[in-house]
Amino acid sequence: MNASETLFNLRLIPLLPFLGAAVLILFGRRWKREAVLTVAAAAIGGSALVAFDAFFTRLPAVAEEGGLRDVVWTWMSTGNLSVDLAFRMDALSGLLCLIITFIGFLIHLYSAGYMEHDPDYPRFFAYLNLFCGSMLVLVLGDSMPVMFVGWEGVGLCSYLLIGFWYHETPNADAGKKAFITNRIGDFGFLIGIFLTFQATGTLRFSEITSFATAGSVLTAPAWLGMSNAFWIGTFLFIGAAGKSAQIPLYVWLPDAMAGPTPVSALIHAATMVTAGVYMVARMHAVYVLSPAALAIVALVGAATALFAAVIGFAQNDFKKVLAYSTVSQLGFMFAGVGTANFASGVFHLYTHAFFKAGLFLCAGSIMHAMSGSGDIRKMGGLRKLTPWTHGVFLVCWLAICGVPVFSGFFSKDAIVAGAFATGIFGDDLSWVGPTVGVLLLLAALGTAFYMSRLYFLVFSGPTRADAQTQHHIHESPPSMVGPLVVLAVGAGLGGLVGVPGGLFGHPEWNLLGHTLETAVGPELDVPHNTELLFMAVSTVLALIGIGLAYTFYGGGYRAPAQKFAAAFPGFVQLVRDKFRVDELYGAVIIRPLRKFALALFRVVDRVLIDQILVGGVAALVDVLGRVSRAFQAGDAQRYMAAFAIGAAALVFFATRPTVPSTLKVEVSGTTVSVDASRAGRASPRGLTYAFDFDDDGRPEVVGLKSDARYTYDQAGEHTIRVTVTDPRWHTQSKIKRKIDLSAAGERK
Amino acid sequence: MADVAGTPGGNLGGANVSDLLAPLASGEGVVFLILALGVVAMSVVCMTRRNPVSAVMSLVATFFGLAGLYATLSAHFLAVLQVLVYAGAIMVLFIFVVMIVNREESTLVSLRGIPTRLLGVFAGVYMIRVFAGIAIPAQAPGPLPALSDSFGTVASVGDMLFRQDLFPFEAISLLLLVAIVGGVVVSRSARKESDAVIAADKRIAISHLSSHDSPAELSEVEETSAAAGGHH
Amino acid sequence: MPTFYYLILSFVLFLIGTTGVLLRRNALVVLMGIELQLNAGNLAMLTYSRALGDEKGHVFAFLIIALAAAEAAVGLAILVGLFRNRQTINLDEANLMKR
Amino acid sequence: MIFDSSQILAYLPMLILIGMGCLILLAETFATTATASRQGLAWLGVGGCIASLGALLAQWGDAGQATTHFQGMLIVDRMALYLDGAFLAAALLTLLFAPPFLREQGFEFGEFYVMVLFGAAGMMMVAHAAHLVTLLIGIETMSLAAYILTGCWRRNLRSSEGAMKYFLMGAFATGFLVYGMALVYGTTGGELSYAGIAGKVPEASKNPVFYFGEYFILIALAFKVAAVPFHMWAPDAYEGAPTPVTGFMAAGVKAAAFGGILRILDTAFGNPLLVFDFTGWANIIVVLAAATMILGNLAALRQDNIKRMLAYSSIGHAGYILVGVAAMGLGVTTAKPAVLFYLMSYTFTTLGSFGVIAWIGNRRDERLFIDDWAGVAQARPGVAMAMALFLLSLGGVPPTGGFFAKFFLFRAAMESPQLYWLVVIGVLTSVVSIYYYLRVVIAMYFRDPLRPLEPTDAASTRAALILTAMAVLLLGILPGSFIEWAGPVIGK
Repeated sequence: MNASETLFNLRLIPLLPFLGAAVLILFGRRWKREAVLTVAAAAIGGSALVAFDAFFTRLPAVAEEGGLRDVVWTWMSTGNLSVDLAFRMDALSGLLCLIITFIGFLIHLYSAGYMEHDPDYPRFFAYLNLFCGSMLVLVLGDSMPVMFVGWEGVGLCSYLLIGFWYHETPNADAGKKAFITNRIGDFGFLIGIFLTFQATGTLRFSEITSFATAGSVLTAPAWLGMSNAFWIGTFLFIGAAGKSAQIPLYVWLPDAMAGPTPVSALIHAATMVTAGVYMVARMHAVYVLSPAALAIVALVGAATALFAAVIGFAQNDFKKVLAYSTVSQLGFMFAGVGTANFASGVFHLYTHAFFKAGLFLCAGSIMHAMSGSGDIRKMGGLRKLTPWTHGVFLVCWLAICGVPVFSGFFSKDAIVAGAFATGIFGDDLSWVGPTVGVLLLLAALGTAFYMSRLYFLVFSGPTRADAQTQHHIHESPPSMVGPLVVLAVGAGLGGLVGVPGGLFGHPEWNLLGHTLETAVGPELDVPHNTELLFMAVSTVLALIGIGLAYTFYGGGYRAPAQKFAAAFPGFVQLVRDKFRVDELYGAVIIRPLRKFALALFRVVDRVLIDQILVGGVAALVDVLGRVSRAFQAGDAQRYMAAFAIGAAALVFFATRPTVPSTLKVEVSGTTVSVDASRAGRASPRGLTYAFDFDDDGRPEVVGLKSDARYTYDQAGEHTIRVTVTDPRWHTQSKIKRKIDLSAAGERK
Repeated sequence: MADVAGTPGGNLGGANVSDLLAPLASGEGVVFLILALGVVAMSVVCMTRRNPVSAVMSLVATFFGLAGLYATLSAHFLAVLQVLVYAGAIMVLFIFVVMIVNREESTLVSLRGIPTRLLGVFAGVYMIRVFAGIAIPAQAPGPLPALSDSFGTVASVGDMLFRQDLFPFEAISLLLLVAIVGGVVVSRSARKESDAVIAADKRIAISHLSSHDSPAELSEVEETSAAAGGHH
Repeated sequence: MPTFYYLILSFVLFLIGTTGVLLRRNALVVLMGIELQLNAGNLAMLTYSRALGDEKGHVFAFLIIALAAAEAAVGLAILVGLFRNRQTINLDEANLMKR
Repeated sequence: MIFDSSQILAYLPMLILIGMGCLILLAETFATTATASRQGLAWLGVGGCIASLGALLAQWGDAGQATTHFQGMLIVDRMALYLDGAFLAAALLTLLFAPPFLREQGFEFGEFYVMVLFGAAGMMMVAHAAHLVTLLIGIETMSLAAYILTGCWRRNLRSSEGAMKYFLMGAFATGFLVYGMALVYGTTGGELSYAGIAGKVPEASKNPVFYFGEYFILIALAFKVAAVPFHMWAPDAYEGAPTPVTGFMAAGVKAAAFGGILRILDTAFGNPLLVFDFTGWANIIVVLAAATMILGNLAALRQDNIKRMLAYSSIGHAGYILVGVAAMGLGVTTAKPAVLFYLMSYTFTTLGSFGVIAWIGNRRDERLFIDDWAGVAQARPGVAMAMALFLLSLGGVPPTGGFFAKFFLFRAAMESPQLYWLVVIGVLTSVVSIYYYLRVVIAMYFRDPLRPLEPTDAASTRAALILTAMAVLLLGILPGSFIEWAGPVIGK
């Protein structure tokens, strides 16, 4: 697997943005804006050039042998653990590199216009560069520790950028929330790393992959009857769920929209949040060994996809809708990788990066036009006023809805069809695949609906903005529109690299799947009929969703009613009926759904995160504080008393002979044999055991042996008491157990 | 191993009490009994005096008793040292401090947090119970090993001290040096410090003025110098 | 004389010292309690030394006496410093810092 | 021969410190009250530390094989020298951080530096001790110096109160230590050296009194590292002490005490008879570690005073290190270097953070509350970045020394299945700890200053900050060499 590795200066890819960040932090404050932008864009652009060069000219030759590898230095080497600070580019990490550098570059350009009037311009670009560098380390890392460094780095940058406008307290709070939730995920990730090392003895991805074969230690049962692979996969997924905002750790992402919009586009839509998906794909060899772990990934992903889509119905803030949409789309990706259909998950990651970055940048452009407000109830009619933005949004909207030929269609279809066709779950868990598929179909319908609602409310009909805002509405400057157009092209046509070629008898048409095969295994084989069926079903669902949304929101709120009323007075009644349907819909579907979503939101966000995790810790601290206050009262003598009590407790517990928590009793007829040794170990200290079988206070068997046998005269309930004495300390422990002989006899 | 308390088989409950108490009837035993009772009584007195001077005096008595006990253990050199260093030197130090801070307490024991502190005492009582349980042998132990004539004399202990244990002997001088220097540092009056504080305040005022001596902050300088002028 | 008498005596002394340390208000007396604890250790050391016929214990006891002197000097100095600041050596009044 | 020059040479680093301390004592009598003259005394101390460090490095190559000196009183091996390095770093940085602080607060005098040097010498004695007597004297020397340093800020009420509490608690613990040593001496048939004790353990362990002695020694050492429930002194002493001293105590005293624990448990009480079973110290350490990690970190969450917060956090760190000690007891060979690496990284990080705390305040305004740190990043980005680095390192975020310290430690502990749950507690509590460290970072970066910053600025502080920050980063970027130096005990 890693026999012949080709060296290539991969280190340049993350290094350039880091250098850019360092330069900007050190000198940026004194520079002009143009200079700052030049340095920042040159850093990420140079990195993009290196990445493209490596991916297209050098990688194909060595893709089969594990890709390009660049060892910077031996990072740490202790005993049996040796970790290099090394980077690796194979098809998977290469693809991610391209996405990060390319979209990162576009967003740098876009930000030049967006952040034009911000006083902290250099700091913003420094952070942005820092983020790109960290993300590239995450993706290119050759081993889990290196990946973890990037993982923490992007978390830090995300946190810094969410709180960028720290003068507003909610923003700082959002930053804090993001960090706490992410730490919970990191905890899982770290445990996962430890377990991996425990089981495989290595932390390099290539070695883990070659180690992970059927029958290795990884498939051996480890704990609670589940295999090592299961625990590794589960803990790593906790990490992935934190970073990629899955249930129940999704709560930070919508709040993270407090940061500047280009940040939302780059970090909280296109790149960082997909790190979890990338990690699962990276560890695919371990995951396929444990269908149960995959099932968890897939089910959580599908549930998140549907749940977040439902929440999306009820949001009125432009960026909030997009945020929940991101959560939902990430759920799709996890469902993809969770059904062992790794290529499709990565494919969706790729298409999503384009259309979601596009959508967010459109949001930024529109909020720019709307004097900073993101309330979609006050928008409408922007199609004419911001034509370029509208065009881009249209393409991205069709892509995310899954309308054929647009990129989202292919990737979403690959995931849904794969969920129904996958065979990874075997007989025991065979229900998982179809369940995931159905959830995803519903989620796709929901996606089409809420995205169309967003589209119609923002762009169609007359504008609902007040006069003053309306006066200011204008198209964004070319520096912002340019990147938008590029993204729109990607969102529109990007899906073509992943056409399910097998369908047309040309498997080689699926460029992406073909390329990824060397990194994440072959594409899932979906029967043609299934493929076609779900293509049709998805298309129909997308159209239904769009249609429904048009009925309710086309041209703004209740627009159909007004139009129909003016043109055809005879239809007023019917229109009124329509109106009532709308109301009915509101009462029967939207309100309960919204209530449900709110309730779920409350349960998860308020109860689970705020109450249990944050509040629970606070409560625990409080209780502990109350206990410790009795001692920690500023009074030296109470400290010393605590010292003495601690010493006595130590003596007490260390001199007490230990007994098992429950006596081991074996019954045959009326004869019982009792074992009072702890965990089957005989004590080395010569303890004496006194067994009192008939509860009369006089032991029947006394001796140094920890087990005894006794035959009762009659059946019935008996109490066995065992007294263990340590002859040297004169300390005793007692244990008793009731047994019911008659019942045992009958059962026999 | 010779008579080392706590040999296996020791038993608090099942020991033959008369056997264990027998040695106390000997002449040696009477001496021990007197000294032990004296030490315990004096130490209890020391811990219960309200007047610190009488507490120190009873502590001196305790140390004398201990010196006697050391002598019965053939530790003659240490017995002398105990009197010299403890009763002579350390106690004088205590008396000095009593003179400085002479305060008779109105209450012996403060009631703040008393449950916790009593619990601490009970923890101590518990430990002594466990300890007694393991330290008292089951039957009267055999005689102690015979000792050479020089055991515990200045000559033989001194020989050990300067040959075998030279390093700790030197190291303890470092410890004493730390104590001497530290004692001076912590307890000397703060007047020198107050002078230093006044000097530092002046320094700060000057540097404050000079640091603001730039055209950009002219108004502030004027303000400061006005304030400074006001003081003079 | 059997040595366990001495040992028990030493532990009783240790306990008396501990009790004084934990209960008394006056820091000076608390310091004396600590001296008692150290002496209890010394007594145990010399007892064992006698029982074993080994003189290392004597050297150890010698060093502990020196150590006790050093500790007393520093402790009393700190006490005087506290008194200068607060005009009191009652431990229950020295509780500026808590939580 | 009782001793010869080679034995003296082996302890040259310690002797240089003591000699330089005496020299400063002498020089002090000639020094005037002028700033330059006072500063000169501090530079003498710095020079002593550097000379000592040189002597240490010269010795490094020969120390691959452990040698004992002075009739088994002291030992020279890689572990001891590694820890010596940490103590020297602690003393050196304290001598750089302290003078501006002392000058600002008006108690700059030469004895302060003498105490730092003697304290460091005492720490070295603990790290080198192979005999109960040297352990006792070393611990006392270092502790007396620490009590004095805590109480030397005489105008400050908290300082004298902290010193009083620290001293009383410490003396109380010394009572236990002495008593425990006496019991061990008696039950092993007159053995005081670690090797001798280890030889007698099979016989002595039949005698329960021996366990009493062992536990008492263990308790006293647990007190020195501030393990729960023997930790109560730490918050008050740390809060009361002059800030640079707090760093010195939190880093140096703790590292020395852990050095003592490691050696005594590994050699004197290393027999499996004493480690395992329910009377074994491994169980005790495990319980102490769990309690210490949980209580230290949770209590830190409640603190608003940054010194007190870091005091509790330092208790929490003692808990992590105890996990490593337990792992060593359970036979994990990589545990000891992991602990040493942790101590090294912790020394730099702690000194750095307390150095910044000493830097930020002045005589009128100590700025010890977290709100006081608002907006530091705007006024002084460099220092804010250094502080953020230290705090992130304390929290174990890569790429800092703190991350690898935790990583190595937990990885070593994971080699023993009995310690899995302890590692889980460790990781969870370090997740919790991030929260309170970040409170400071948030204040520095995301809030507007409440009042202008007037730090106690000096060239020596800045130099020390740069040194410390570089060390913390270096430990994070090149942890390999540092852990390789931690001794030949690394499992191959």
